[in-house]
Amino acid sequence: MDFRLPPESVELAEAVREYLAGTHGPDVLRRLDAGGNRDLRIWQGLVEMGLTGLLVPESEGGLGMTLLGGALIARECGRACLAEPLVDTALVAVPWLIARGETDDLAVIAAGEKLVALPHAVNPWVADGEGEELASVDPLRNLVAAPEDAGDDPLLLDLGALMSAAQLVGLAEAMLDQAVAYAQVREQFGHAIGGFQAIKHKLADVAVALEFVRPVLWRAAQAMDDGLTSAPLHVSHAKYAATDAAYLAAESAIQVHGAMGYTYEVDLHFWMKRAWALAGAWGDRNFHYHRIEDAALGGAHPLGPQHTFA
Amino acid sequence: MDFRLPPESVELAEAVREYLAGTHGPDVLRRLDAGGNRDLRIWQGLVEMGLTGLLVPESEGGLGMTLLGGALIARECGRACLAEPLVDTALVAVPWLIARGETDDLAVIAAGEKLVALPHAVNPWVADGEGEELASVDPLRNLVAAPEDAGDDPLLLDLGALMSAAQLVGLAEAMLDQAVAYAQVREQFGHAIGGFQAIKHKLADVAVALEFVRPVLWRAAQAMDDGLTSAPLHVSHAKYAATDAAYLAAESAIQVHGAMGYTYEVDLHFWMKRAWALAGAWGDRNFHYHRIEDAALGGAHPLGPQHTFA
Amino acid sequence: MDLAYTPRQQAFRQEVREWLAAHVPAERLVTLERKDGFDQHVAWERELASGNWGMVTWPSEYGGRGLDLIEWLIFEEEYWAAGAPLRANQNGIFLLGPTIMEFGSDEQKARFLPPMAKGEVIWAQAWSEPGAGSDMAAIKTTARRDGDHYVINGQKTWSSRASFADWGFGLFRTEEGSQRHKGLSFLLFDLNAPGITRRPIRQLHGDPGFAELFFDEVRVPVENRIAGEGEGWKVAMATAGFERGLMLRSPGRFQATAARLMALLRETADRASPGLREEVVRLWMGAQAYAYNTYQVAARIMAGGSIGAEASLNKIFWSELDRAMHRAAMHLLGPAAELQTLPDGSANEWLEGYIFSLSGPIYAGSNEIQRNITAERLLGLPRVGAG
Amino acid sequence: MDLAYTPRQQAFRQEVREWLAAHVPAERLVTLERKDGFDQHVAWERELASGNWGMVTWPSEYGGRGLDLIEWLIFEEEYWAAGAPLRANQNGIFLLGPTIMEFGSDEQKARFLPPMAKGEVIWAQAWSEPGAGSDMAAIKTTARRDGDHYVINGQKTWSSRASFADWGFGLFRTEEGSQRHKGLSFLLFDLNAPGITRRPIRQLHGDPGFAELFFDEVRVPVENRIAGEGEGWKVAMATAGFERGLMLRSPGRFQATAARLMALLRETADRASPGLREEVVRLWMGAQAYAYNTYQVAARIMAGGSIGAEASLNKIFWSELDRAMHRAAMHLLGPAAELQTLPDGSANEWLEGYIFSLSGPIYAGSNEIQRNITAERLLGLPRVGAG
Repeated sequence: MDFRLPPESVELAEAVREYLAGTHGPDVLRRLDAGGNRDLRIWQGLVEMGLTGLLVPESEGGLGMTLLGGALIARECGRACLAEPLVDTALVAVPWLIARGETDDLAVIAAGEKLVALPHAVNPWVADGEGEELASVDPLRNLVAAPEDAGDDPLLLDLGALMSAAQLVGLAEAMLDQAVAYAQVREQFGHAIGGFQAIKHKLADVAVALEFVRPVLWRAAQAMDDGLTSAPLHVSHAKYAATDAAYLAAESAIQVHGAMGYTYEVDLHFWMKRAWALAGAWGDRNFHYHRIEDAALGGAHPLGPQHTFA
Repeated sequence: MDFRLPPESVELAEAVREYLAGTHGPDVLRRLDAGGNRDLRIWQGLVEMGLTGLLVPESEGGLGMTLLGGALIARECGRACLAEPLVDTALVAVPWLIARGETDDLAVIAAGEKLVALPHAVNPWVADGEGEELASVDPLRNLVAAPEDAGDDPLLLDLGALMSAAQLVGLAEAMLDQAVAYAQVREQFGHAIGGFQAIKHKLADVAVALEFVRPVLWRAAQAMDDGLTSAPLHVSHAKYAATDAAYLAAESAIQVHGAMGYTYEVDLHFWMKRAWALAGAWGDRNFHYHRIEDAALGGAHPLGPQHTFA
Repeated sequence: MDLAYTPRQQAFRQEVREWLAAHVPAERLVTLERKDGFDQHVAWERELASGNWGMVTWPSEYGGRGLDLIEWLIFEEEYWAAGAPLRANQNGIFLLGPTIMEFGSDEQKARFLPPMAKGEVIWAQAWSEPGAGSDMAAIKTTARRDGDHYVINGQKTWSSRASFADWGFGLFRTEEGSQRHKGLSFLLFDLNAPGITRRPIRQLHGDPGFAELFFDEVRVPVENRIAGEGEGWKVAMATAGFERGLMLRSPGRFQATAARLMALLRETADRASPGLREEVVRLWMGAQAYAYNTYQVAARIMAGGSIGAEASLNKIFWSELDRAMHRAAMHLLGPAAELQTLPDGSANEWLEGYIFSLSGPIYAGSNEIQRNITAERLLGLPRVGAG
Repeated sequence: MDLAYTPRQQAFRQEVREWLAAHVPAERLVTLERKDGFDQHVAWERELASGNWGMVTWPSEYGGRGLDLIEWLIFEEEYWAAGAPLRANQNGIFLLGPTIMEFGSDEQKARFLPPMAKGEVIWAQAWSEPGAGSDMAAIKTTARRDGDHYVINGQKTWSSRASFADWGFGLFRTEEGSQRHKGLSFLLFDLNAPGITRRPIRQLHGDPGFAELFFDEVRVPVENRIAGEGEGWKVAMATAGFERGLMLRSPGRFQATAARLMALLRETADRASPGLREEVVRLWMGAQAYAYNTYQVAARIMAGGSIGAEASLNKIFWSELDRAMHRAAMHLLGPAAELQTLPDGSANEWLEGYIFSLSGPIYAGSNEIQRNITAERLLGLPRVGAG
């Protein structure tokens, strides 16, 4: 029993965070929004860091990491508001293909030469797929209408939900950071507004919410890595809680920014929009609530402190 | 269309408020708690103000007021944390007896010489009735076990719920007042704690909640006076909202009082306990929620701005 | 208390309902935060005015019907029930109009009110400056007296409607070196006057709903000042009171939203989480409570009362109710919430409305400021330095 | 990350479970806030100590088992799952014990720790004073040096367990005229020493859970001082850190409450409102999240890390979770919530628990203080005067 995150995954996540902070700032998001939405140079950078092969076995040219390690990277993608379809391809499709024994394309995927856009019956769209275009509130999301024959594989759903939850946590963390940074410098009534308790306590509430979502996320990822039968419950817990934390972070951050937060000029809106989009992706709040209720209240999942890791 | 409270009812309520503030302070509650729970002198004072005959027709020696006027007095009973069974007898039982045409006892009730403790299937107890005693968290509540054959008359339920809601509003108002008074004088870090935004905003939230419960209460009372078929919906709205406001006021007030609020020495606990008791009386939060949902979501009650007073 | 409408009120409701049924555009207008949509909304204002429906409570001499607040509420109820468009004229008829009626001279009333009622002149507000948002007394933009003119220099921001409107109103520092609430005057100015540069601010959804205004030696006649020189703060506080108080957000708007939300819940009831279900019913109750409260305040005002700091309670309540209703809709829509066009082909008004609702707790005095006002003026808690 | 227990850990769990099954009193004890109940709880402490279960993480030389934090968590999980009594010894084993281990001399460790572990000496805390609650640095009670003794004069309040405990610990002003955090020392004192008057404070439910302490020339040997003279604030902050941090509220307690709450929901599911239903499930999720978080912190501490200002996040979360769980239970119970004995004849533990839960956001540093700490130390927001 050791709830520490694997040091090598944490180190990689930190490297990715630094890399994205340096190369993928709000200016890049603005440029992509002005035209193109995707940029092969960004993608190539991710490939060069090995991220497309993160979950691909080492035998196929990948890093062979766990889903927990993948969730740590998905969180960084959320934090940076990365729009490239890295998560869907490398962190959702790859482990699903591996689980199905469909390993033919893994090396090509790891090399960054193939994107896999998987439809699922729970989503009315496919992200970065092909077909009739749909307009999302998130200008950097490329959606097309879902095919009518999309399957409803439960493992695929859990992978998508887990990685969406991880991105939502990263998005929420970034929104909190932006609000804190603004509150430190914006002055009203002769003081930085971050000195007022109304602002302090609002942001403290976001910090509390995030502190108690992160371990749920890691526990869900580990439950999937361990193949626990209870993994869907834990994934749903993570997605549900991450959704609420992201909404809370977004509403709190825009309130702290005041009218500035309502502009395109401030960066915040990119993160808010991504959060609203991912909140409904791979099972919305209702869907995941019902899975939790069915398991926990329905009696399939044992309750009580002695069953913490059931 | 005129949503003003009737001036004569408001005047009477103000007179009752002053009278109770002068004769029925926390010292009286402490004395009653130390022994006796009820005091004939208090009761006699209420009788002399005509309150036992508030809803009794003038022809029977009463004041012949409306339920709205009665709700204004019930709110004052809540504000003063009055324990005498005035509300149950004069504001719940009397109008019910009148509606049933059972008018024989009205003059005696108006004269303060008869209490009427009505059981109802929704309550597991009878307040100030006779039978096996039950211990309430509220030391000034006299409860006995309900008889097995208690009826479930819907009018009686609505009357009980309406007057409970009115008391809850008064209780909540009093708790807010107590918290404000404490916050004005208690100093920490060199300032009255009421100067800190954390305290200000907490109490402002209670003020907001109350501001938007009071008109719901008056509207419910008027709907009963008018005999609207939608009256049960409005009563349930009032009880549900008043319950939440009272819980919020209690939790906020004790937090503002800090450790002092946790003592018997501070007056607050009498009000909190009454609020917790009345929250469950005459239909709890669940009961009233379901009535609201059935009517509003079920389609029986028309929705939309053009139906505000349906 | 009498909660029944009079026959006259019922007849008025019927008249409003019939007029709206015949005139409300069948197609939803383009957002008024874009030029084409703004023009559509201005056309609608003129259509309303043609039926004498611009502002029913205004005296008939200024283009109103001289009706009372109950009739105004009835009009609003029908207006929102009919799904009529947003009001491009809102800053004028709800904020500036009442301000001019209270503080303006007879000449000013005659000059400014009728074209306002007719939708001929659309007004923008210009309160905030880059350094003066919640702290409005920190205004720096100056209006220097030069004979029978003021000469304005400086900058305003978050000026709503200002990208496309005709005239603006705001507070300016007319006394050199004055501090805080002193030395400010309330001025009206032509947005097309020489020296004014409008820079539309792109909002988070991409449309320019408000603008920055740059003033470079802009000359404004002294007769455009409302009330005395240096009395601007008092006037602005009254205007802000109108804004937060009764007029800005009539209950009909929120009740219409609540009814739509309940309809959405019915459609999605088989998958809505139970908590979301109760939340929606609670929010409907909130919209009802807001309506009752407004009727109560209206009755008090009609009986000679006024709305003071309670306006802050109002503002907190409606803005957080509106945000919560739209948030609930986002959760009900689930995977479709992010789509600008819903699967049935309709525009995703819930998404647009959610984004707009996020501004509610910010504008017209942030809810943090409103909670301070509530605590200090209604509850009597002390003011302390930065707290 | 490895979320499976080792065979040794599983065996330990089994051992704890069996011992508790054999020893936990079948009858619920009387509340420890009354003398008779306190004595019952002290007897239980001694029973625990007899099995060497007083505090499993303490070194064996002081009466512990020298186990690690994971084993402590396992012990706590089984403890609360078994419905074992509250700990009369809590101030000692969770707060003062770790403080003495960190700051005490070898003599102090040998003198105070073993009787603490055995439940022979029950400790009360004595932090607050009438004018020093949230603002603990406002402490006024003095401890004047007189040879090899301090002489204490003044008053402490909200001293939990002090009505019936044996010894107390707290902060006293040992430097005359010193201000705020300076000149304070951390002293241990015999509650039966001459000059101490205990006045039990009647709590809102009627029982005297805490007490006021009056000190009139109370002589305390200098060797009862923990750490150096004037170093009291530093020591107290560490103690408060233990209180808010890992030890005060182990997750097992809240998970046991959550499981009981879920069972109550099952019993009342046919009448619970849908929002209350989701609220209960959410609260269960919250208790799980709190457990995961604690395991994560424990793992970090075992790897040489420490818990700092994050302890404030913890304290906010568990105290508001606990209150919300009990509030939900009150609503589920509905008309029975007010009854001290439920219709089935059992004591209404939910009511008792709700009342107790209201103290959670107040004690151990109010949640307002914790939110300030969170904002200033974790988020880096500025400290401003009164704000």
